[in-house]
Amino acid sequence: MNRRVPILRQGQTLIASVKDAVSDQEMRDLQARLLSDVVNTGASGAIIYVSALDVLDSFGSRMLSDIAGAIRLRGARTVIVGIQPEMALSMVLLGLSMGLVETALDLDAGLEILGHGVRL
Amino acid sequence: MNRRVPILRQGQTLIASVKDAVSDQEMRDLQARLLSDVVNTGASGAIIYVSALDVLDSFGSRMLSDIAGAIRLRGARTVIVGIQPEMALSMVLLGLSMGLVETALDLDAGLEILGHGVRL
Amino acid sequence: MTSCRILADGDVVVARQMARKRAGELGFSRVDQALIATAISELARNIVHYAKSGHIEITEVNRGRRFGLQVVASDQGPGIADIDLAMTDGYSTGNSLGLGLPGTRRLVDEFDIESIPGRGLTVTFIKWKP
Amino acid sequence: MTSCRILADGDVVVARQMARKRAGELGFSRVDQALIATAISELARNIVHYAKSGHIEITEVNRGRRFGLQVVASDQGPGIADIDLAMTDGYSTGNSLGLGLPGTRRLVDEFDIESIPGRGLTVTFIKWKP
Ligand SMILES: Nc1ncnc2c1ncn2[C@@H]1O[C@H](COP(=O)(O)OP(=O)(O)O)[C@@H](O)[C@H]1O
Ligand SMILES: Nc1ncnc2c1ncn2[C@@H]1O[C@H](COP(=O)(O)OP(=O)(O)O)[C@@H](O)[C@H]1O
Repeated sequence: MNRRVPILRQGQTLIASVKDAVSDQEMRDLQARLLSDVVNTGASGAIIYVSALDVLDSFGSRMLSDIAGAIRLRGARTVIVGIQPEMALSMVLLGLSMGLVETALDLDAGLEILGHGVRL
Repeated sequence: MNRRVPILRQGQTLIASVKDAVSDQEMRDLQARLLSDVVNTGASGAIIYVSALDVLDSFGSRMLSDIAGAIRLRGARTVIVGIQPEMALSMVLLGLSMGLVETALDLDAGLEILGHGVRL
Repeated sequence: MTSCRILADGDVVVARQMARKRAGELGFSRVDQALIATAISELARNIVHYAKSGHIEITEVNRGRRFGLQVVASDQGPGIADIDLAMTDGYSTGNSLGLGLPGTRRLVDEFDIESIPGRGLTVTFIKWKP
Repeated sequence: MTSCRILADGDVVVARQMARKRAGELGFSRVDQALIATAISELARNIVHYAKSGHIEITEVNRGRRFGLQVVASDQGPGIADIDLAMTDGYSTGNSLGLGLPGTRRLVDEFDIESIPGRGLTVTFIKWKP
């Protein structure tokens, strides 16, 4: 079982759509590919879409922060999109936060943060 | 409008039950009273029950952390009980976490953390 | 349109409860009601802290097939000279967390902030019904 | 009783999905399903990291009028000498956050951890149906 998380491109933004259940190895694989795609395409932003993810535990949120940190070092920005209320509750109970990582409720808001969408 | 948050005592634990909507001033008042009650009663723990709270914003969570920090300095422990999923989502989106403050889903679990309940 | 004067602490609570009630009546989910109330709480508190007084206005909006709730938080306080800086996570001229403005933007669907320094601040947000 | 062998990365996912499905069938809320799945994810990952292999067992339990789901995560790995230390937020002998064990306790209703150092670790938790 090693399904790769698909990474799409929309203009200057890469969008990784995480499926329901992702193993730690698949998360690490996503990290490596998203980072190299940012470098190769010169994308200015990345969105990691997690709304279908089944669980966001201590490893998962750590990975998301790490990915965002690595992408920042390449001069691009990351937005975590679609955190569900029950995921947020697990995160708060586990003692986790997205800290300095940008979040958005949905794809439109995520794209707007990265400077694509239409403003009000 | 200045309704005081009631503080009950159960054994060595003080339980503050925050009602639906609490103003900043009422939060500060809770901080002062809970702290002095911990000192006066020699309680070993405090539970702040927030499940009825309408909003947990940046001021509110900062206050909860501050209260827990002040109580810790008096040698007692604090557990924040009853964070709702939608509150947790606001917290995560705002970039907040309970960090080092202990949390529990319900009163039983909160009491157990403070060493009262029955263990499995 | 519903409008709420913001002068003191207690008004922050009144405004967010009013908005939550309206959002509930309009059929917004519990989660969306909470996010709207939290966003208003942040903006109304800023009015009390930084501008002394102001208003929160709540209106229903339609755009194409979409229906939503629009909230305008306005004041005639000192305003903000550097909006980009104020929108940065952790930036605060008060002794607080500096997450109110950038955080509020993340709670809502559309967000706009405009200021004439010395003349006041207006923050507008929309939450669309899914 | 459902049991799931934990040997590798992928088994962590299988175990948490199995538990979530069972919890759903038993009528646990979406939120509780997520909390149960997250707790299992933390415990199963610890088995892979620290003990190489182990089991996750899921059973239904009744106590008085209450009905719940009990999860036992067990392994024959090195175990833990100082349980109190391992249950401290932030303590990790791996290069990770050290929130798995103390965090898991906060996700569930009842939590028990037992170890014979050198012989393995058993973590048991119960989530009651409200
Ligand atoms: N209504 C306002 N009028 C003037 N300045 C404001 C107003 N709201 C926010 N600001 C300025 O923007 C900064 C950032 O606000 P915010 O992100 O809400 O964080 P905080 O309120 O914790 O400082 C404030 O510290 C203040 O300098
Ligand atoms: N199944 C296990 N077998 C042996 N030691 C364990 C096991 N699970 C946890 N531990 C020990 O307890 C510590 C704390 O675990 P945990 O709170 O889950 O944090 P983390 O996994 O991030 O280190 C681990 O670093 C490890 O030393």
